[in-house]
Amino acid sequence: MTEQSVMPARPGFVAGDRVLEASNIDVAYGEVQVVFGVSLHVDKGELVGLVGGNGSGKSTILRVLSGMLRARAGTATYRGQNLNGVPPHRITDMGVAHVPMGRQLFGQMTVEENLLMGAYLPRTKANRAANLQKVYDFFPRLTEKRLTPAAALSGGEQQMVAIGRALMSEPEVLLMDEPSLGLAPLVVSEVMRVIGSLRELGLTVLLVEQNVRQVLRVTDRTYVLELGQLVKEGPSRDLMGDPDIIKAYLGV
Amino acid sequence: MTAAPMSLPRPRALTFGNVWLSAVILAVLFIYPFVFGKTMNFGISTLLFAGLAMSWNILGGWAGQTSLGHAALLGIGAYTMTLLATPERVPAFFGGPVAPWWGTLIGMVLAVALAAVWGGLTFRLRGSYFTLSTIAVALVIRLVAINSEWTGGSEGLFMPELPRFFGLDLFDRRVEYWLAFAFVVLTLLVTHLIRRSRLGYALQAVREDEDGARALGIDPTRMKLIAFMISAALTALGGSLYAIYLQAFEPHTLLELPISVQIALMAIIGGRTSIQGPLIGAVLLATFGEVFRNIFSSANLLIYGVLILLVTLFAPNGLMGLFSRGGQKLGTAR
Amino acid sequence: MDQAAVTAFFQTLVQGLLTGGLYALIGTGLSLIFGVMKVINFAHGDFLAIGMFITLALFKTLNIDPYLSLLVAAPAGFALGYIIQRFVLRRLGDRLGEGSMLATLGLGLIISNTLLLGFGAQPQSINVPYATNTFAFAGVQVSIPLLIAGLGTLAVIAGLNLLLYRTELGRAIRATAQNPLGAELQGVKTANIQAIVFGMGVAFAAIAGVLLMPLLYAFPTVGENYTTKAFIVTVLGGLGNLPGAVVGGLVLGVIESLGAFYVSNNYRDAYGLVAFLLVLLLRPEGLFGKTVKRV
Amino acid sequence: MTREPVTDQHQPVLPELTTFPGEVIHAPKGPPLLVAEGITVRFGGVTAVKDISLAVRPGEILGLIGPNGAGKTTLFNALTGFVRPSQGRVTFDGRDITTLQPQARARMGMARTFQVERPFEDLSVLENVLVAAFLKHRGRAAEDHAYVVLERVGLADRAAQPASQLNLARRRRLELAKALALEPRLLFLDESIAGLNPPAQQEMVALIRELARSGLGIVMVEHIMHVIMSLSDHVICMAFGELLAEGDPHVVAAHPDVIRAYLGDDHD
Amino acid sequence: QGTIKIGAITSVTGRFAEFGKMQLAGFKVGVAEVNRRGGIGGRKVELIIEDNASDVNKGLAAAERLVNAGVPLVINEYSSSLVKAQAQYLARQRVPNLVITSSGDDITKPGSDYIFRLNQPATEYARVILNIFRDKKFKTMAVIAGTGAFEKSVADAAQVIAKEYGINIVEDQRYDKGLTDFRPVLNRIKAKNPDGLLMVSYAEDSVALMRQAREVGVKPRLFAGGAAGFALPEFVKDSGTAAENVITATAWIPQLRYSGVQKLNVELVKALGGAEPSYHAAQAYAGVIVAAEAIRRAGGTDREKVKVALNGLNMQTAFGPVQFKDYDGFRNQNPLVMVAQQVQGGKFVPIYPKSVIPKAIKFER
Ligand SMILES: Nc1ncnc2c1ncn2[C@@H]1O[C@H](COP(=O)(O)OP(=O)(O)OP(=O)(O)O)[C@@H](O)[C@H]1O
Ligand SMILES: Nc1ncnc2c1ncn2[C@@H]1O[C@H](COP(=O)(O)OP(=O)(O)OP(=O)(O)O)[C@@H](O)[C@H]1O
Ligand SMILES: CC(C)C[C@H](N)C(=O)O
Ligand SMILES: [Mg+2]
Ligand SMILES: [Mg+2]
Repeated sequence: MTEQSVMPARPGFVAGDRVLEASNIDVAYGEVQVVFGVSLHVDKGELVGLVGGNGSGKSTILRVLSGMLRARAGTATYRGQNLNGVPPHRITDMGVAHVPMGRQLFGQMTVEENLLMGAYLPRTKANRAANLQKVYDFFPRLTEKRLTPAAALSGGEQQMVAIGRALMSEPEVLLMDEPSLGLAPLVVSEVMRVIGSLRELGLTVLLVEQNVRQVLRVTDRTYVLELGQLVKEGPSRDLMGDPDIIKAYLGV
Repeated sequence: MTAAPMSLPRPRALTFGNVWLSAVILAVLFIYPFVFGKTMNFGISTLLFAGLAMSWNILGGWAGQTSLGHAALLGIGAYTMTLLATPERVPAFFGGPVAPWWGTLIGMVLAVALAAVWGGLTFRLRGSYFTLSTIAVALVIRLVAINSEWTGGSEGLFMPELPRFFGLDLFDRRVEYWLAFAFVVLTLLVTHLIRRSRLGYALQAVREDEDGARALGIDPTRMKLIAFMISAALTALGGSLYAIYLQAFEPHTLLELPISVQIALMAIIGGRTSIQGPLIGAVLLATFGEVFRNIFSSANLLIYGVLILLVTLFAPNGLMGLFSRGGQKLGTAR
Repeated sequence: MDQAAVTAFFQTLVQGLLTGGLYALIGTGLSLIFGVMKVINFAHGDFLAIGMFITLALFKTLNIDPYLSLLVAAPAGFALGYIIQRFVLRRLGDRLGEGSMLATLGLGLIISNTLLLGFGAQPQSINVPYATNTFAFAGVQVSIPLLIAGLGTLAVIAGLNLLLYRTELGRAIRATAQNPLGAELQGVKTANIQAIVFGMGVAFAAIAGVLLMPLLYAFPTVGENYTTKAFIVTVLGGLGNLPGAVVGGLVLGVIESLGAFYVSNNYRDAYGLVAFLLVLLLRPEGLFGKTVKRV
Repeated sequence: MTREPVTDQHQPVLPELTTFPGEVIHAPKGPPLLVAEGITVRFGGVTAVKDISLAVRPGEILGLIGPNGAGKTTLFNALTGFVRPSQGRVTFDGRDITTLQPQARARMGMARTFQVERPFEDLSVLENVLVAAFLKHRGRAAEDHAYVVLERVGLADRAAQPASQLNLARRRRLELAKALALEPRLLFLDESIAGLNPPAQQEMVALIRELARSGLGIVMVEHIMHVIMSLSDHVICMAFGELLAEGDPHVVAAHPDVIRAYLGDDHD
Repeated sequence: QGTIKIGAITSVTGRFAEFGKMQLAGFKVGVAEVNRRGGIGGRKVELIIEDNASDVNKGLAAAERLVNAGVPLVINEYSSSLVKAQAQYLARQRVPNLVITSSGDDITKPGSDYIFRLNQPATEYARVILNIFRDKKFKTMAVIAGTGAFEKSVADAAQVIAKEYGINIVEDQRYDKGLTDFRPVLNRIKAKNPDGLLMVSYAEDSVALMRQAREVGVKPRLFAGGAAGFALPEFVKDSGTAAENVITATAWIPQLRYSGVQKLNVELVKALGGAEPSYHAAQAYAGVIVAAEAIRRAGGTDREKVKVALNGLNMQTAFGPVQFKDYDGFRNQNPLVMVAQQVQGGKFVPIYPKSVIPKAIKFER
């Protein structure tokens, strides 16, 4: 596995430069409110983790940030632009890529076509071939399955395609929902390494994961969500030593 | 892990469903002839279609298999009973005309047999494929009826004189109304029984996820077959009554696709996931058509189309879905 | 076999193929709509009827040649489809599968009854001098309007295939077909893509209607029959399989033609229906289809 | 092999169990419930599973690991009847079931969960389980049984809720509840724990352990190594459809091939 | 004393509405004429027209409304499929039913005491054409017919009559509604080269049939249509040259030499706003005249008396003579000959029977 850069970095890494921000958002499915006044932000080049119990609302927050859901109250902004009501495809074009849980692949299209779909937007066309090669370099398994319909892949293989596809869109921010779900340990390490190297390249990442230990290990900062409310946030290194966190998430 | 405090009232799953609603509806239908004694034809045809929609729904709603071929089963009921009752047409084997009630029973048996073969072959297909196969099978049966001599071909059949049924004149519109009423009661009863039974749950499981059902020991093909056979038997019964009501019918009034579509639409508009939905759908649609007959004149089917569109868009679980809690499903969509 | 019998065979075959070409066009539209949106379009025949009536109206009022009315009918069909998808079917959200069947049944009723109000119930045809023109090729009579229809079909279908498999838009269409949410997340404006596809499907039906008009007659409920044919064609070819729909159309045309000639016309529709049932039972993915499914 | 008459009406007859020392359950003695010999599954040109044999005893937990695409789910499907093996033989309780439909296997006492959980969304939680409870019970008894199972997996307080509204952890429990309501003798769990947060994982692990203790044979696929290590009596590691290593969990985990193909060297 | 109300059912809406339009015009002219002559015993006549929406159930409901309205008799309309059920129902209710257009033999064969038909049954449609074939010494003929009840009646009758006349039917093919491609059938027929070709179709298919026949190159000595689609003015207009020399049966034409025919034609044209009337309009007109006469003779609106009066009728109308007889298995059927006409130079000209001063028939070969 190559340790080189994944994508050509989008130039202009500026620490403290706010890229994505949610302030005081409430989200509900029908009548049932599941997110309560959550505020979080991701700065340029940061790798931020979002962890919490099952059903605490992590995926829901990501959906708001990528336009799949609309917040009932509060605002979500990308570089100061309000995202509320902006359709997902516009948000992708702005530079926010969402790797959703459940992968959302194009089942009857080949792996390669799936990846190419990641570079659908006009602004991504120039480096398309090079990016494709880089994705194959990261996931050699996909090279073998290049012409296989995505539906025939194993769960883990599909996850690789989903990540690869998101990278093809040369995003500024990646929203990743449990990218390691269902992956073999070896692949999980690889994925985490990839995510780490994304950050090094100046990509901004918001990572949702069950595996709190790994999240804390790779991210700069982490938010902890419980029952739809933020209960903790801080530099990941600090949280790693936090007794509450150790008790609730890291186990023995 | 939160275990339920044992004091909490335990919810029940095994119930007959909303029996009271059925009772109210039946009461209204019971009163009808005493109030609208002059418009029995409307009443009878509405009741018959209500019963047919209920019968359809056992397959279409409970088993989730949308059939657009029920006209064929209706036809089998109508044709069998009529052919066997007609002295010139009854096969020699019977040695003379067969009483309509026996003819009806034979028609039901034939319909069940057809459903068994038809379902046995097509239930391996899923979703829309099954629907398409029902269209095809029904159209083939229609062609057979049209092109065969023994069915009266495209000129169809006339209802012969029928013996009295427990002293009742089957051609008396009042008698026909009560027969149609009994038909509705029967279909409603069957539906309530299914609601409370193992079959009912197996059917719903199959409707939602066949593989999931198989993993729980349910044979989807078998369950769908059972539903189909019950539905077929009831539909044939309705067909027999319909034939008596029409007194003259032919393939073009009985076996056409629009008849199948009409039956299905009534059920779906009323609400296929509810018990009384199809019944309510049929009654409302018929009434609507009758009330607006003069106002919209030639455009009355246009209104029907608009209605269907509105229901699909704004009442996904049918009209009944608007009133039940379960009707509103949460979605991920914006 | 004597010469006459051989000629008769080829005559029947050619006519079957030509009729099949039209079936293919009708089926392709339906299959496209199903493939991309999982919409079971029960109004397909009614869209075809719209094409017929546009041609009829233009001919009867302005005496415009039927083939010229393609210039009106195709864009009109597209616009209609676009609007229907964008403002009606889209509202069905994730209930599209079942809901669309109903919604399109409703739309079909609305269309046919609107045509009824506008044009009356009686069948109408147009009288163009070339309606019965033929040319002979090796003893086989070929109807010129049917040939035009066949070539038109070929052109439309070839264009569609180029679009789907050779262009960026095509890939986006296929992606939207398989996973609208996934496509949206790649930056595809799926609402627009779906509306375009529905528009194209309707335009195909309308084009077929135009091509039919010199040959046949139009009446408001004419669509019902074509809808059934369209379903047969798409199932023969595999629902959602576009090249399959083309072959399915030709196969249906030939089966019907040969069956009617050699067996009997009485059961003409049954030949297609039985073929349809056999394919459903034996190869539900269509004669040529293959899709990957996992438990 | 003893051919004890199997009565459908009560809990499986418990075999002689060895005691469970500490955390790890060791394989109980007794005749195997499920035996698979030389299972091979091909899809067109792809061989997803190649010549795998295994056996599961009552009370035993068999862990199935391997890289993504190794063929674990496919093997699962072959064992539960959802795919037909191209070669090989599966016997359950001494009976050849290689060609039996999934529903028939379920009725014999084999239950499974799906890697992507699939509740009947229009039904309530209780009704979901009721569907399964009907396999061995009728009428009210079925309902009572369903309720007992719900209590056992800790979903009783959600009985009336529509299944579509459950979160992932509860959906997983519901999956399990449905399988258990069948009163199976053998349970197949395909990644039932993946995606759960650590506390929920702990609960699930405890539950599975308890089930095995009651005599259920369990086959589980899981990528979370500490779960596999703490639960399995026996581990099979597959790669590219083939057997890579097999045996005691610690032995397999230490196997160089397994480390190279599956674990990597820095797993936790 | 108010008006006398007579019931009538027709297809005001739905797929038969075009015929309904013709019949409404006929009703209007008929009612006007009756009232102009002083009505019935000084009372004006009023027609209660109910729409069956071209649907069997709506038709039955319509019939019931008329029964409830207490009409002495019901005039019944176009489509055999609908009329059969309505007529059966009315007979059971003991309401006389006067059929004016639908032609399925089985409506009056065996019929019922309460069902009367003033128009020709399907058999006559076939007979008139086969009479011409026989007169011209045709040896062979072929039949193409739709699968509607009417088409079947005519085609089946043709089989019987051909046998009687010694004409050999070399091909008898039926087609269903649908994407109507007649070429394979026409190819078959072309191979058999019959002297005559009888085509029975509802309105829809006549134009397509003739066009495709020309295209395929079928060449019998005569193409013949069994009324319906072939008798409509649109047939000639829309088929253009393909229609030339086609003969067709029809129930009534203005060239008939009954008294009042010309006047009726003029009034029908007026009632239709200038459009050319078809025979359905004349039948509707006759229906009103006959109904009024029966009520007049019955001396009131008692249904039984009206029934008896209908039985004893023997009158002349501009549609033709009317007398309800039992013959050949028919009951209460008006025995009336059909007319035949041929398209010559883009126009219908009468060719049969003698009473219309026929033009010479032109042959294809
Ligand atoms: N489409 C939906 N309709 C209704 N409720 C939903 C829907 N999706 C999620 N929920 C509910 O919203 C709450 C938050 O769900 P969400 O998926 O955001 O949690 P999560 O933190 O991502 O959990 P997990 O770790 O299980 O993925 C849960 O209670 C869930 O049941
Ligand atoms: N229906 C199918 N058609 C073609 N290939 C298939 C099919 N099902 C599975 N495969 C292939 O078989 C291989 C094994 O897949 P399987 O799902 O069994 O893997 P797995 O071990 O469960 O992986 P994971 O841990 O990622 O779930 C994969 O390479 C997959 O592409
Ligand atoms: C041609 C028409 C006089 C036939 C009539 N409509 C019928 O159905 O019997
Ligand atoms: Mg989540
Ligand atoms: Mg798997």
